[in-house]
Amino acid sequence: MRLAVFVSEYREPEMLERLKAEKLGIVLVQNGVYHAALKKDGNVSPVLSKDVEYYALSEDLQSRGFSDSDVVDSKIKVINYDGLVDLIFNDYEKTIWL
Amino acid sequence: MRLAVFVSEYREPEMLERLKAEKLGIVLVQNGVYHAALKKDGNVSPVLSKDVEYYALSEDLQSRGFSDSDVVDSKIKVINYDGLVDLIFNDYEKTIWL
Amino acid sequence: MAIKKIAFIVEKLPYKSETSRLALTHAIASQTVEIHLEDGDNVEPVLAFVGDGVLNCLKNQKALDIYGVSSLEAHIKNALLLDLRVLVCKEDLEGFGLTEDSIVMDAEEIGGEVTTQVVPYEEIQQDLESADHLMFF
Amino acid sequence: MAIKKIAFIVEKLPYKSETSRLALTHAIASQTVEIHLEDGDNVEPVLAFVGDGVLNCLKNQKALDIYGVSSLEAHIKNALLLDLRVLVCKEDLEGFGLTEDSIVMDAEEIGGEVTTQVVPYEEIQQDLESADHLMFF
Amino acid sequence: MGKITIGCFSSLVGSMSLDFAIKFSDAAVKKGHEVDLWLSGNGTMLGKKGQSKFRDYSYLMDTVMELINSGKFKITNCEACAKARGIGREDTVEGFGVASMDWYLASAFSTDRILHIGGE
Amino acid sequence: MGKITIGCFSSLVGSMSLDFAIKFSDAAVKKGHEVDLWLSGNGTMLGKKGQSKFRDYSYLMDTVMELINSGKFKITNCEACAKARGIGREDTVEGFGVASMDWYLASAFSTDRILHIGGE
Repeated sequence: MRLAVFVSEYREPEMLERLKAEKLGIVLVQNGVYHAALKKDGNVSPVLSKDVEYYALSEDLQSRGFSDSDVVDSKIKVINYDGLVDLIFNDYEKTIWL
Repeated sequence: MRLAVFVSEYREPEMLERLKAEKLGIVLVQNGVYHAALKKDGNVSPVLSKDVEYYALSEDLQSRGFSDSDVVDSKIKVINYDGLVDLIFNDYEKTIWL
Repeated sequence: MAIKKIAFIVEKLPYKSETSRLALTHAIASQTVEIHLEDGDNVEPVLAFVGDGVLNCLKNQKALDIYGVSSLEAHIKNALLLDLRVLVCKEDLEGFGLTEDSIVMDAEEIGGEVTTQVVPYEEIQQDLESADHLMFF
Repeated sequence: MAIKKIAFIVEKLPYKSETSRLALTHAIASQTVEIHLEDGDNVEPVLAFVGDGVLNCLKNQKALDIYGVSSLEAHIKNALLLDLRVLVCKEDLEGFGLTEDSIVMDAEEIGGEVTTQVVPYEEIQQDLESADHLMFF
Repeated sequence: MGKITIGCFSSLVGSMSLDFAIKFSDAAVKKGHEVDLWLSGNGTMLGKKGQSKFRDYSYLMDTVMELINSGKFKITNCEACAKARGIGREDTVEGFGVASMDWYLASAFSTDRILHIGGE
Repeated sequence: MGKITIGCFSSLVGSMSLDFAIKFSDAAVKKGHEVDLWLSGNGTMLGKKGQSKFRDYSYLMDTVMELINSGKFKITNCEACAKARGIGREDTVEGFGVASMDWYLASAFSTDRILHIGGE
């Protein structure tokens, strides 16, 4: 399956380690964008340690005081709501909100 | 100060490590009672590792399927709402709800 | 004529929010969904408890006596009575030192015939794959 | 004649719930509490940001432009404008790799005179001790 | 006998924090204490008229009314929080106060204990 | 063009999950997709009449009305969840549907994508 997992909190969701999918995308939204924009004690978030696609919602970064270029790893694609709609309809079949 | 800290969630509150008080009591309520009643992978919760007073709310244990005698450590006093009222008025001056 | 399979996955604790209660009530609503659909079409729900969510299944929840609110235990019994497939993650149950004796395994006293299935996470993952839609609570 | 000191400690993130917003609006309400009290009586608030709560203080929050809801940044500026004591935990700020440059330190552009104080947690602990009441958000 | 001020903030309906606040208030009043209960954020929904008594949802109004009638219990909704949600005075259960946020601080001024239930 | 069914469950007002659901719906409808939005738990408060437009509180009704008028957007409150909170049909904004929980599953049956926003 092609599965998009929304991470909406700034802590590592327990389920994330377990979920498997042919194509897996992690979409950082709401407080999930802190994973994309901050290091803690110098370390990037463990949420970013998987070999999957990463996206962060631009509107939620900016609301919280970050700019799109503040993402800590270039593998994270910054997208807006428009891009998110396309992503869900074109690139993934199922979604999970954590 | 004499400080009663309410723990209402089943995860370790970050602040707990930091709070200092002459007399410190940890009151496990709502989902906080899981710290009192469960071990995870055989270990008691790190919330129970402090040298302070511990209380767990009987009504919240029982709502979740536990009996008062299910507490994993005898240092935890099981109290009901009546006892909690007395505790707050008689034994502590300030409270924090985490 | 089609059957759409929806997986309701519960990983939240029972009483902090309404989340897991709403999982149960929505899964049970599959019993009446036919009236909105064409002949022969239907929805097939599967309920899976994972992570902390397995604690929804504990026996002897006194929420109704104490707080006047129906227990998750009662909701799970309803689901079994209505022949829903109810899965509980074996690894997570064991992680809490719990066994089948600790949880709601059947609804015999109200006439239920199916039982809860304690299964390895791998089986739940297969249900996620085969479901048409996922709802995480 | 008495002054009661209330410590408002914010450890939640800004936009997931209303929690930190309500901390700010209630702390600011101390400006009008006198009308309910005897002459000479008053409430003295202190606002402290700790843990993840320090992220409420980041500059350039665009919540108003994007979601139509006032930013926590704007609320903190209001608090400074009204001469509230605003403390930010130094260790937590540094843990995120942030400095005074990253956060709201003053409300000069709206006429504020006091500034945010970045202090070691130990100082915040002292405020918890000297406060008459604690409110954790 | 003492006085306690409880604040229930940003409480989810269904979170059991309102249930906690009411059960605690009931126990305190029965012991002869006075209780001020301040509802803010989503907690203001407790004051909405016409709530239904469903089994899947804790129904607190009977106990609240008993408490109000005891004369030792004041319950007050945050005016702005309620209005934002479309709950004006005419939509608020009789016996509930409606006030601005300084009410909570004034109550805190003259109380023996504060139990501020924040969280989410 | 496709259809997406969004469920917003147990959402705190003030949690930004409703904001997310409405902004996403708006973007989807503008691209020509159809959206069904199901509100359950505290999410049903979005349908309450008479909400005020305060700056400290996101006000979504203008966008919701535009979406309803687009003809490509259905928004439906869970009847039981709303009633429990004292929000009956007469108290619900015009244009909102009110239905039992099987509505959500029926919408899920015939949709291309589900975005179920659970959490707390």
